[in-house]
Amino acid sequence: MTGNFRLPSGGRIDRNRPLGFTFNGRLYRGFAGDSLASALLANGVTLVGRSFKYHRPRGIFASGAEEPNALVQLETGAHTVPNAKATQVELYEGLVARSQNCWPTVEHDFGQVADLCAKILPAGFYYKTFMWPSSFWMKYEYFIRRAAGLGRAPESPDPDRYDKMHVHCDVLVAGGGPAGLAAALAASRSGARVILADEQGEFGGSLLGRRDVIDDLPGAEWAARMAAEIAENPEVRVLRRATVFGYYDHNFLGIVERKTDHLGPNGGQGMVRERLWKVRAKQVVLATGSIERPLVFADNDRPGVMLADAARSYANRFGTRPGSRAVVFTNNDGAYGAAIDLADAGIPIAAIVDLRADVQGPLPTKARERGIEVLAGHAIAATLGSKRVQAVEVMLLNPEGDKVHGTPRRIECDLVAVSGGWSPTVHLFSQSGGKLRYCDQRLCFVPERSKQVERSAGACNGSFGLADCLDEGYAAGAAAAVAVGFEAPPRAFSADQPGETAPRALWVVPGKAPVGHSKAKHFVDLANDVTAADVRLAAREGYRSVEHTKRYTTLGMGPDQGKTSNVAGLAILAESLGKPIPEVGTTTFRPPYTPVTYGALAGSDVGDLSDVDRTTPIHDWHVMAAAEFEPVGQWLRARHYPKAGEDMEAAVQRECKAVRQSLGIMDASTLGKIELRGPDAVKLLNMVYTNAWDNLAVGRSRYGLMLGEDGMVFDDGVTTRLGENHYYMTTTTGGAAQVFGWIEEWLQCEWLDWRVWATSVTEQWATIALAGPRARDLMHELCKDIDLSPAAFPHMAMRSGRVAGLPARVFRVSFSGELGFEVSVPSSSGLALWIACMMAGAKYGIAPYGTEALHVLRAEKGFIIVGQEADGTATPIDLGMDWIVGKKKPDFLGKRSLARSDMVRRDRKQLVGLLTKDPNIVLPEGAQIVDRILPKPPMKMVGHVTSSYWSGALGRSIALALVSGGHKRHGQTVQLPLEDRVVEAVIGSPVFYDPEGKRLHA
Amino acid sequence: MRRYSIWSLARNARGHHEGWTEAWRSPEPKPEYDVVIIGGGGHGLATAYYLAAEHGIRNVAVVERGWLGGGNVARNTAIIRSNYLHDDSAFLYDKSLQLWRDLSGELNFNTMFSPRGLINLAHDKSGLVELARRVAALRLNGIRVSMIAPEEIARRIPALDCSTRAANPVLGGSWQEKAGIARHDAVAWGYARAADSRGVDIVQNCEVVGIRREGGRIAGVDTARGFIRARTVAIVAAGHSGVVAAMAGIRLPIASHTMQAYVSEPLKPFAHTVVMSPALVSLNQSDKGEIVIGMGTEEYNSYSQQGSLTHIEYVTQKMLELYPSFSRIRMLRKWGGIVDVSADASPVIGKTPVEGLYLNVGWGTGGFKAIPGSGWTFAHTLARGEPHPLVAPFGLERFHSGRMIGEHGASGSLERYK
Amino acid sequence: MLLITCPFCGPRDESEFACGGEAHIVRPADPAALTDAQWADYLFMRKNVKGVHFERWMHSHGCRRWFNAARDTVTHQFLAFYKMGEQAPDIAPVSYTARPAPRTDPALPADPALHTDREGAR
Amino acid sequence: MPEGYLRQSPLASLGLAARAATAADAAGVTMGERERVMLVNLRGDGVDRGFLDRVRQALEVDLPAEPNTAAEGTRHRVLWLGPNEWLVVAGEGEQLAAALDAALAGLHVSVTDISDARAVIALSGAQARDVLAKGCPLDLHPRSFGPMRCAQSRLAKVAVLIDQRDDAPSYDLYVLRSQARYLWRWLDDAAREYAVRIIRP
Repeated sequence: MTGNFRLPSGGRIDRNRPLGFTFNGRLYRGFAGDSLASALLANGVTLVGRSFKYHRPRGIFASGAEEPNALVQLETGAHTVPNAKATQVELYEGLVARSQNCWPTVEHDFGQVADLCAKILPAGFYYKTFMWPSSFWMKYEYFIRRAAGLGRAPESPDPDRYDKMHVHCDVLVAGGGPAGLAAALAASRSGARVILADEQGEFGGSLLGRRDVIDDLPGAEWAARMAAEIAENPEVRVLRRATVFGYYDHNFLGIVERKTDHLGPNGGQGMVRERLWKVRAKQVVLATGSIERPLVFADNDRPGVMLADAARSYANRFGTRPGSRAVVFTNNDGAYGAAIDLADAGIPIAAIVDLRADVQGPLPTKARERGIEVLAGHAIAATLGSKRVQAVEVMLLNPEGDKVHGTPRRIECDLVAVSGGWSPTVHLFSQSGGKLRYCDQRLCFVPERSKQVERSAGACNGSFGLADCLDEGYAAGAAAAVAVGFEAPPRAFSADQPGETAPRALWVVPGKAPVGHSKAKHFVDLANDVTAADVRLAAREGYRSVEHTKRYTTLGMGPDQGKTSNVAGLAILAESLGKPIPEVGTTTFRPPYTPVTYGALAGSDVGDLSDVDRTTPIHDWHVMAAAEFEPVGQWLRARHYPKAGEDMEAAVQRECKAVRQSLGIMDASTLGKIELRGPDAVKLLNMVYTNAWDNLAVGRSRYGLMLGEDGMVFDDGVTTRLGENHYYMTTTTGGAAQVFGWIEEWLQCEWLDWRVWATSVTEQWATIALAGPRARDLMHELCKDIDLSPAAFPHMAMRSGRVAGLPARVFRVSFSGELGFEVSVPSSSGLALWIACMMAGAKYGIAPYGTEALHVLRAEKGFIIVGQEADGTATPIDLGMDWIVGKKKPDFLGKRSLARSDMVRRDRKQLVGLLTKDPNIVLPEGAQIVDRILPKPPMKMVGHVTSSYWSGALGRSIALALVSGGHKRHGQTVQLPLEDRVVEAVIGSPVFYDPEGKRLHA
Repeated sequence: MRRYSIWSLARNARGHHEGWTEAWRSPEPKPEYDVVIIGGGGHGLATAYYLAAEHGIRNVAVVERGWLGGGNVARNTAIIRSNYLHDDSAFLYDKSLQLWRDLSGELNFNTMFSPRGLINLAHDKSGLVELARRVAALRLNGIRVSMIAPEEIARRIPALDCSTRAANPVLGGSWQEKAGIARHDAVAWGYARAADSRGVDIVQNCEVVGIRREGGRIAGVDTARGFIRARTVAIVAAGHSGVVAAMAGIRLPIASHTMQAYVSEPLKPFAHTVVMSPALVSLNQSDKGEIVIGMGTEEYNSYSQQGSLTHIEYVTQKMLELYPSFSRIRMLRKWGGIVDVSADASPVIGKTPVEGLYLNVGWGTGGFKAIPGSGWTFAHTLARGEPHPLVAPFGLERFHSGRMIGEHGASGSLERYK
Repeated sequence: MLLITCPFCGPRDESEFACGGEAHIVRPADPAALTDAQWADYLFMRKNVKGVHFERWMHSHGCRRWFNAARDTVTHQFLAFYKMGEQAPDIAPVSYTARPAPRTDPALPADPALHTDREGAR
Repeated sequence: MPEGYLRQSPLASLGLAARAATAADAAGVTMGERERVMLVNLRGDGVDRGFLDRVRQALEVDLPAEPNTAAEGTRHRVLWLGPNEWLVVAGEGEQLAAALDAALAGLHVSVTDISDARAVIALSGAQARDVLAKGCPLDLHPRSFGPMRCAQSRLAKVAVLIDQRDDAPSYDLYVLRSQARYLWRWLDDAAREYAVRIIRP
């Protein structure tokens, strides 16, 4: 059914700016200022989607974030948005939307078969069946999954950008309705730094959809003026289309601002689509308004059943007729205001059906004066129609409210405007940790006790009248400003507020048959198709905690998060249990208030900016040399330098060969470097390393192992004594931050009186390792002021001088087992030193080598790598490094742990070398070792391979392994059952190459 | 217990579903039980069930501070797998996985165990080696897990960015076919109903406020509803295990942290396989169509179920690195649980220095999948007074001897122990 | 999203800090004299308080100083910040248990592992 | 060997000098790398009068005692880093570290040249504060931060030292050398919406 449902005049739409859009493939027209929902209604489109479980026809039910039904798939391709609420989508030219959860079309949906079987599909039906045979659940599940879900996920990368902004303020005002505007006005006039945020494109909140008057101005106009005044203040930040979605610890709040959605997919040229504001507020004013509740009555889900205030808003704000003949169904006075507005807009009100027997307030009187029939003490017992409501049947309600009687009176209508009262939007208050209280008079939860520095004002505080909202809002804004040291400004606005009489608490409106007995369904939660019978069933079956009931029935778990259903669901549960509502409790609200895109949560930290890639001063050279990189921590390190046609294996073998036979060069700048100064530096070294440091001479270096207090090796490195009380410590690349933090922690937390300063100099020095038999030859050319002879400059010594004309620290250390020098120069000169070495080294066939070759070279020497051999479970003894553990030292970090009973077990996993019987087989790292192959698992494992390579120098494969009791097992054969074969290997020493260390000391 | 089936559904439909009875009773606590289990979560209820079903010990109370199944069994990502590194863990979790298979039938309650397969991703060389080591060990322990190549991963998970330019390149992964997910609440309810029908008293809203001893042995527990005497008391209180143990004068190698998870709005099925990654803890799609993201823990000790936004931002960024097309999808709901993280990321199960007082705690972020196995072995432990062989290595003594069962890598938990 | 007051830099966002766990755990003066159980108590056993928790923080993205804080682990409210080496302030413990636990039996086992006193500021 | 290679600033490879605008076209933000700055990390006992006096003699400026403030001498700018830690900033050419070390000889101090360990990015302009706010949790509003104030914090994913130089506002951002390219990329992205002009500070 379509047609023109636009009112001839009125509304806040711009009739001079028509917009074309497409819904389910059909072209329609709306106006600027429309929401997708209002535009659909104006075109007479009332069937919008299908429900989650029963696939029942559904229309537009609300006008804001609380919408449970009208979820659409917005746009297509890369710009698509699943589950967009039609009530929150601002119309733009060319908008494309489709219904969800229906096949083949929303008009004729195959899934509707579920509605026919509804009788055997009560809440939790799936817990009671599909159990046999057990392996069949997956088959049932396949169909259940396809029937569930709503929209479709995008399949291509998002073309839009997102970002974030930290912001601090004195007062954050959440919500820009009457209370929020008043609060922001008060706070901004005081001079405070204020943020005002509202989820809509326009400030005013409830004022936009009603015909209130403030200070003799129409409400919406008053709102526009106030918003303009507030925005002019330079200390105020005004955010539209910005939802305060989360209230976290210590007055930290999240706001998501949608900057371009209202412009369409390509409308926001250059702008970010959404911005996440991260607010730290000294004071918060919550002015989040309230949400109307429906009544729970028979078949209350048919398209055409709509919240009364939403219907009113479609007429007043959007100039749209939500129907051509309406019945209003209510338990409170507020809906009479809606009825009057609808009538004034030219929509005939067939009747107002009021659950209360006695209806006397000023608003009902006004309605009666207009000749609207009021059926007090009546109820809608049935709705008729399928894809659109066509009529209702009204019957008398008994005083107890549990039965209808008399002859049903059929009233033709295509709109049922329903109101079950109002729920304050206490989500943010509850997220902040505030405690709620149930108010028996107003039939809703209101804030009771704050946990954080926040004030609720207006409807979210249970004060629904306009004058009260303005008063409370202004007072809250002023009080917040005063609390942070500003002076409260005077105030003045006036508004009328009709008195209201009490609403009637009737949580399930009886139908013609008892609830759950006929085909009629009393929906509590439209989004998840949860009925009153479902809630009662949960209570009957013992799911008595409200959390049990929610989980059993899925009440409130839909995309609307139960905004219109939570209170009624709770009340029905309480009724079933025979307890008052406060005893059954409420659920705690968690962020987000409304769904937030992952894009906004991630911000700009995607793509190129997703990670920090730390680069060395020589990085550009490696790039030019076409190096392959590997990440080590955040560093990018050259892994190998393939020449044309080389694969990694070939490149690594060539690089290793260069080091073993002539000269290799490596960028070692990423090593951690720490300067230690002070009289207690040696004391510190004695505690953090396992070996003794008292007798290290100035200009000499020593290798050290660092243990955690649990006795496990966590880092290693070489430390050099530079002066009397001055040491220079190096760490692994990955462990640099951890080691520096470790030293700082002990000095600051435990050894406060020790006189040592630790300063990280990792980034000050570029370090180049020269390794190979020709290393000294090259050094001779580049360095004239250091005596490089083995006697004058032995292994594990350090000298200062100039290398290639640059001021340098030169260390004789080696991780490759070859003669080696490590030259450190200030980082700015690192590239210059590298190039000088490359040029001078050309005659020796100098080859840059990467981390992969380094790993092979050190494994040939049996040197451990932290993270491979030392995997956090290995002690120095396990690694065969007892020689470095100072047994005479009274204490060092981790020492006591080494004496624990499990640490001295003989069958601990110990580091060994492993040679495969077939020298051509390179074992996979991580392979498990067994003593005996059994016909089938389980098999007792005795160890695993930690490192494994092809060794060019030895012409065969080598491996390091941790093997149970391995130190005493040299010479024994073990088995390695791989995926496709079993490999035999012999345990031996982990040092494969130059065990005497002659080359090192050359 | 009236059996559930399609026939009982149909029969009850005729009575408008008004004939269903309580799934479990709400009894007043008796003055004395053979066994009192502190904590009505998954592990506590499963323990009670197996005590009654396997060991004939029916005079059992499960005392629960709030509502049954309201702790971490209600606040997890429902992932079930057994691909752990150490033999000890692998055997225990695999026992659990075996019990999962027929659990719905055994409990006559559909736990919706859906073994849809699970992939662990490796994004760097060391991650790949770690996976290879785990897979090799699992294979030799008879647990079917295999390595899979990036091309195969890309085929199975089209939304995953497997390009070489990705921030977290996919270098490979492991595949466990029999892993999957289940409906988390159903597990607690199923055990509760089955235990209740065998005579176990499940006492909700009954907080334990003290533990009484006589000499060196347990005497019973003081609760908000009075003293309950028992010769055997078991602490199965997850996030609150430290609080309860302190009542007995015991300090544990455990810190409680908030762990968050969050879900998207419901979407039509598109992500079948469960994916775990060192960059992001876990991702799967529930039967309702929600994408469930597990997030790991907050850094500081906490007994609050409210987590921070920073953490969500961080995890979401990691998720978008892996799944770039997800950025227009929206987070619908998040939750937090209080997890008890032990020093080696493995549970602490067994005796305490107080005779008759037992522990089954420290499951941290990995407890859900273990519920059947934990309950089964722990019931044996309580019934015999000696640890079941599968849990013997998990005793408190290991922290004295140093025989740790480090599972930081495989548990998917960050190292949070300080 | 905690707001943490560094004793030097003032209130700063949580993201600038690293948490170091329970405070006032003093390293034993003579570890060799301890039993395995006593050493384990220092190494692993924690109070894991529900309520006022004394803990260490480091302003890792700021002045890089360690300091101590008292924080309620249920509400996340900070009750005190103080520098390393300063005495812990006297803060009444908060109980989140239903009602005070009744007297425990005086006949406690004399296992020192359960009752090592690690209190006292440094 | 080309002269430029002898001393390379952290962002040298971006060719910022060549990209620097000559005309003062409208831009909300200007950015550039401050090159050839001498930096010394100074550790010492901040309550020891002897130490403070000797530093004043050497630097002709008092070490700032107030956390997160800067002090400006004739030749040096000194930034507070911690209760016993400062950063001394000087122009090129000075043998600052060696001179200071000599001047403080005998005291328990640590004088460390870190000139090559940091990159200094100058960020200025009406929208500079907004650019920083995109990645930094500090409150940089004039009511709580201003010239002669400095603070260490987080910017995007890295640690940063922010030194406000004037009311423009202008900031010097100190970041680890290895992270400078990342931070530049991030700033460039964050400032894009305000129009960026590259300058040579």
